[in-house]
Amino acid sequence: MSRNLLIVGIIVALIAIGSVALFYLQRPETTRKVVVYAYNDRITGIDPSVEDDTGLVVLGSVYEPLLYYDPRSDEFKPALAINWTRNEDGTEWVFKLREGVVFHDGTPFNATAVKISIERARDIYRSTGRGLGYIWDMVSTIEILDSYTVKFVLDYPARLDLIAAASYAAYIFSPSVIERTGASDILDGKIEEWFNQGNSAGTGPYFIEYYRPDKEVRLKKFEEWWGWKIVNNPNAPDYVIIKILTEPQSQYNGLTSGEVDIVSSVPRDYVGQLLSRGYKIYNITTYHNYILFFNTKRYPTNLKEFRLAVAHAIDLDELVQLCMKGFALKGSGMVPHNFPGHVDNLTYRYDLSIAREYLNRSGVETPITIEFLYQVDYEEKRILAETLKSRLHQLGIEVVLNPQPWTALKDIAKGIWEDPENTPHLIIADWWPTIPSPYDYLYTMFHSESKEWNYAGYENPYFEELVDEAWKLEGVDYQAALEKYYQAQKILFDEAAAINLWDEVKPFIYNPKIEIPREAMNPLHMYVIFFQYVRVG
Amino acid sequence: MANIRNNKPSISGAVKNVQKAFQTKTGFVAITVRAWKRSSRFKIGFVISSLIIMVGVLAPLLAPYPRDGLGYVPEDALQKIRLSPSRDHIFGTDTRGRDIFSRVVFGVRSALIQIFLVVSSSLLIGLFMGVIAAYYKGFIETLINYLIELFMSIPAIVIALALRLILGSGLLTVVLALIITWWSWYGRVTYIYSRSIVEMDYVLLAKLSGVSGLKIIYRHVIRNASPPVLVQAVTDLGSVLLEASAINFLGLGLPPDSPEWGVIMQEGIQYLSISPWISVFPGIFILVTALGFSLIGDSLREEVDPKLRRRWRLWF
Amino acid sequence: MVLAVEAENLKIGYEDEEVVWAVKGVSFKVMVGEIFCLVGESGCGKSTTGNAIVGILPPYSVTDGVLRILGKTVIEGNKRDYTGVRGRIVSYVPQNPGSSLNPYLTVEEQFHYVMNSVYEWGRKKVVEEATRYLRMVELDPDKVMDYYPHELSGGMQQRTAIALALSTGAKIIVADEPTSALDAHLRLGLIRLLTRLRDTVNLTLIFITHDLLSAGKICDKIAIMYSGRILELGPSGKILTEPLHPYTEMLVDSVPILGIMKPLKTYGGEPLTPGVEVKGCLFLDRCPKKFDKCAENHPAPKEVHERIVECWRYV
Amino acid sequence: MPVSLNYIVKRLFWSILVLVGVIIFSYLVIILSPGDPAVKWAGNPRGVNATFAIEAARRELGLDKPLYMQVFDFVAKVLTGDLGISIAYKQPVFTILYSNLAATLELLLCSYIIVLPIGIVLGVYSALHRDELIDDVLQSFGTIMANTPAFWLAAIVFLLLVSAGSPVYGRIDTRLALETGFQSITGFYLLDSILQGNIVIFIDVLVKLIPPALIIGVYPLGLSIRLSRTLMAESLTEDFVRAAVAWGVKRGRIIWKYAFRASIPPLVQVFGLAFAYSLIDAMVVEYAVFGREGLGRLLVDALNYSDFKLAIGLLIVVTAFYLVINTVADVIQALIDPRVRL
Repeated sequence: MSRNLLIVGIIVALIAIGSVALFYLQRPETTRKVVVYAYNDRITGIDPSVEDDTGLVVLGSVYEPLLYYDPRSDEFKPALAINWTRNEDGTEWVFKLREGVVFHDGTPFNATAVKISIERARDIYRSTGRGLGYIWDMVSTIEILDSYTVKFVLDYPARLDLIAAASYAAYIFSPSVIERTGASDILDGKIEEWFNQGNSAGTGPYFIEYYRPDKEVRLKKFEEWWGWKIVNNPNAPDYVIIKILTEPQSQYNGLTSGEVDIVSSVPRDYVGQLLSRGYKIYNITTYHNYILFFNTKRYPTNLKEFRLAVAHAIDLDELVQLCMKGFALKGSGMVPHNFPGHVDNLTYRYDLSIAREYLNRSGVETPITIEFLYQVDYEEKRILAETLKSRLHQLGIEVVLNPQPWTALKDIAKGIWEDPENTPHLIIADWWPTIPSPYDYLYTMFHSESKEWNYAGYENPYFEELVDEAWKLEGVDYQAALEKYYQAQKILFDEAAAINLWDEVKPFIYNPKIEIPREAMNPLHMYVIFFQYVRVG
Repeated sequence: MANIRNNKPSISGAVKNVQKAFQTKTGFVAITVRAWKRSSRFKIGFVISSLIIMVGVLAPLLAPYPRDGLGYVPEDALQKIRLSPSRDHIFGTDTRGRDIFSRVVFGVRSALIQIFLVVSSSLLIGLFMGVIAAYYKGFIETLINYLIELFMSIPAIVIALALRLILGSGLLTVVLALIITWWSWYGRVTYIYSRSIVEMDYVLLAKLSGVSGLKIIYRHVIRNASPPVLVQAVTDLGSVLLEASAINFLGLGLPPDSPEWGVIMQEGIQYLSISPWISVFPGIFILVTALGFSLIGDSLREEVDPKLRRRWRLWF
Repeated sequence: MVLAVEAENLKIGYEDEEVVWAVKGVSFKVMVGEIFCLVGESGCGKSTTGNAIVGILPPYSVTDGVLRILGKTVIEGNKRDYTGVRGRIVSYVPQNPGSSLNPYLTVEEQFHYVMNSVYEWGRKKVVEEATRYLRMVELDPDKVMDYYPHELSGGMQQRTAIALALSTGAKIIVADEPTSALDAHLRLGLIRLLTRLRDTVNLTLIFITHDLLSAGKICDKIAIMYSGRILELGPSGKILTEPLHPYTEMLVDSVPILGIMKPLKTYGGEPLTPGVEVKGCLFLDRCPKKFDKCAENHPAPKEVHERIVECWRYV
Repeated sequence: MPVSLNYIVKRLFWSILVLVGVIIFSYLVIILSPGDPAVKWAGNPRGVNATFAIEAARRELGLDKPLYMQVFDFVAKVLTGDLGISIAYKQPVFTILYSNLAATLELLLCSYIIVLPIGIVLGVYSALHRDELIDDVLQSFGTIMANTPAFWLAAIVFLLLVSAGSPVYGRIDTRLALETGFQSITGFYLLDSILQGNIVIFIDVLVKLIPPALIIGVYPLGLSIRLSRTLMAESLTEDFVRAAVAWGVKRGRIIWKYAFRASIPPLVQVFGLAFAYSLIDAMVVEYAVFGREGLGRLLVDALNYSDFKLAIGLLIVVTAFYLVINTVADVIQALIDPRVRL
């Protein structure tokens, strides 16, 4: 009996050892150039007109807008449009399109595609409120002048070049999808369904070969892409695998085991260690900022003095270290660094005596209890919440923590407009822009019309007027517009409706066997890596 | 051997029988006393559990940084981030510079509260349902058995998820999720024991002589069925802790800054390869506590079921 | 004459919270070719004694004294060693055939495991032999071999068990109430079979029964057990006709014996509860003929009229 | 205890009844918990189309109908495998659940296949050496194993693996899969790789599977060491074991073919329960520590996306899984007993 057991045991052990040895000896040589990119969130959808969230990471490589805009250098780069003109008051824009471009399905790119794509984004937003098509809100008609020329007629002046370079809702897809899906019109839900099944119909350098939004998205090089000649990168990856690894720890493991080449979010504490092990880093100052809203409709945060007291009790230097491990720039104003309209010196000074003075002036009796709503799955927000709770405790302000998943947080925070008394006093949210304009930040988060995102419940007619004027002025006098945006931010700062805590610096860590040049990332396109520029091996 | 040594007159037989009957009393206390006398496992378990309970009671005195223990981030957090275990912080510190030892010590309280709430409530519900089913029979019996089977089949963790989405995080979520599933086990055990008790002559007699149902249930059925169920409950204390901490570990239960072992481990898990102490120490406490209760439970069970207790020798 | 089984002051107890002695010191000898009966009420220790001979005392038992089987010491003090005894020298006809056959194996498989273990026989040879043994106990092999025990009737199970016991080829067979599940005609057949085997292959039989009558019919020697002691041991004819011990008398009086006309009597009283200690004679409580001395001690065995008796009246 | 076909039919019927009960229970959770059920079902939608989505959810649930009709419709829907589209994944809930269930199941099965024989052999050994030192050691080991929080052990093992320079993560090396042209058909990668003769992937998947499988196996290991000892101790005193001993059957055969054979039915039953319990361990370990796909990740996603549909889907699927395993265990237990008349 026991002898048989021993024999079986030995055989099993031998097989195990043998197979492991085989495994390490027989690892096939890499023949194809593959880049594995670990992304930290599920893909919420890949309809180029509707998607307003994490789908960007795929869309960015599969579709192209008319133009790209790099805020770091304030430069436009032609994409599907090669040049464009505008009339004097900025209400008519004519785009000349690139010729000889084909979609992934082989159909040619032309003006019709542009018209249909943009109208679909705009109209879906107009009819259902979904997506970010509001950026085309001012577009009244799109005229096809010839196959490769389109004319946009606007209701009011706007910087349509900036809008056309938006990271969402500005992608051009092939009109053939309407026919292929049997959709009745461009608004038909069948089209979205078709896209979300993992189909692509763009002009980008990669197309989707395999799509599992919860696991991985495999992109394959699109050989007919018009830009290969221009990019001239023979080492561009043949395949790109976007691997969904939500846990920072998993990203770390993937990178160190060599199965992943680029990681988007290892725990920040690990960065130093990884660099010392020879991994390379691409730090990008993002437009992703963390904003702490005060509920301006509920006692005691409806009192400006109380809000200022809290603002001065927050040690941003400490928080940037503690929460972001230094991977952030202290916030100033509402618009992040390097973004059009950013202003310096709109940062509250950390000084507890000032804070106490404001607290006295506010007349709020301490101890007082306030509630803090934050997103539970962000480690840095948890640290922030717990630290804030401990610090405000010194001022006699007790903070009750209310961690929620993102969707629940949105739901509760929006309640400020209907039921402010049951909405927490402090709400933290983070934001990244769709269009390269301060309007994106100031309107969406502080305008009383934007009930979806204005978690402060902030209403200030003077501020709103300034922002609205600035937006319309952008198409006419950009500098004057920026000045108005500055004034608007000054108002927010003085009133302390919200605090811009920090702008995130995103460290992308990657395996030294690949190369990521500067142009492979654009802070406007959050998390997107333009793989056509990446060099493998 | 004892009977050979014994030279008392023959009446001693009868006396002995009485003594024996007295000894084999099935009351919970009697069982416990006997287990203490007989089993070293019981003693080890008892010592562990008492120590843990003492730590829980004395937490504010034992914790060197009681405010850290309660979840507050210390003033000098930046200087204390992820310190490895040292004399000042024997279990090290976490990502917010908090003393892990203090957190873990306060965690004893959360653990005990969760265990107590879950087991006592489930026990009450389970005893009630089991006894009712056994006594009233017929449709009620089938219905309750169906409910028992139903709730037995649902793992607590998925209920915790649903509750977390509805109620938000908090003690109530994790405790309620566990109670919803846990009572069914006690219900079943109670039912099995009560059914045999209900069949017994004295219960039938009491029924025939018109004693009210509730009185019979209380006097005979509950009293006789409860010791084995209680033993089951003691055995379960550790499992409740394991499951509760798993729920908290996944973020389905207590809020993130709570001094709870699962929560602390969850915080530490992503720093595992650079600061393992954050997750390792709370886990040891979970293991030791669960082990303590389990040792007690096992020895008690041996007392209830003498078959488990016989000495043994290989015989062929 | 060769000694088949020899017990010297054999004590067997079961360990619970303390040791409960089921057999409190028995001595007896069984010769090869003899049919020996252990008779007594349930709980008197006769099955325990039988188990000790077969080597299936439960693991929590305690022993003392000596037990030898064909010269090999199997029990000495609390040491037990049955290597080469079980199945090869001693075999066993179990008390409850229903639970004594493995419910998960067919009869053929069970024959295979037994015979293969003892003789290392292959499947074919086993089937052949099994057929022979089944025929011996008047079973139709076709209706038994491929069946599971629960598919057989009680009598068939019993006979299968006997066939299995015989198939080991052991020379000493301990049969614990082997006839309890059998109809009268089968019982007779079985008894004939066993006696024939004794005659042909010189089998030694140790019969354990509560039934003095059937014991008297087939046995050469009878041992009357009570409360863990052998109260009387002797040739069966003598025991049945001239019982010496009051207990034997009691048993004899309560059964009809062929050829002797006598009124049947019944006696009251219950045997002692195991584990309860008694001072004085073990039979004291029920003895109709007790006197002062009986209350002091249990008597030592004494040889009287070709018999060994434990009673103060013969000391 | 002899059972019959009747018993099996009854058992199946009862399980289906319980499953229906669970579905009804989950429906009651949807409509009786605080908040508008339609809003919850639609995943707390917002914006202009919110009313549209809520109305769609209201129609999906049939909230305007009488309660019993709602319940009936819901049960019918679930039983036909339609729980709507997940909010987090924008795919049918059951599709997501299935593909992830396969991942978890593969892990669990492997875990049990590795661990059970070891645990049983140790338990039997322990029973045969009862009250000896080795017995004490094994049983203490079993008790400790059964009380070890799996997620903690996972952390420790993981730490060791990382410091040994071989971090285990994920379920499959995607790059390797791409290069060797591996395709998943059944969702069970081990099976798929064997079917495709893809030995490289098979080993890759296996190497990644074993550490979490062993950790999840800790509980069944402890349980089987303890349980098989108890059961063996009991069955060793069975009459037929004693008879076989008396007939001189060899020791190994008595242990395995007689005594152990009698312990199999209760073992199967208890492992049915344990398997379902291990599912929880698997959900915690696979995702939180080893970053594998599976039901555990769905759990966290359902939480992070307030995906109520997915949560309810998980509730139903996990429970159904539990029921299936236990029913199968009960039925197997009945079937392997030759006394069952079919």
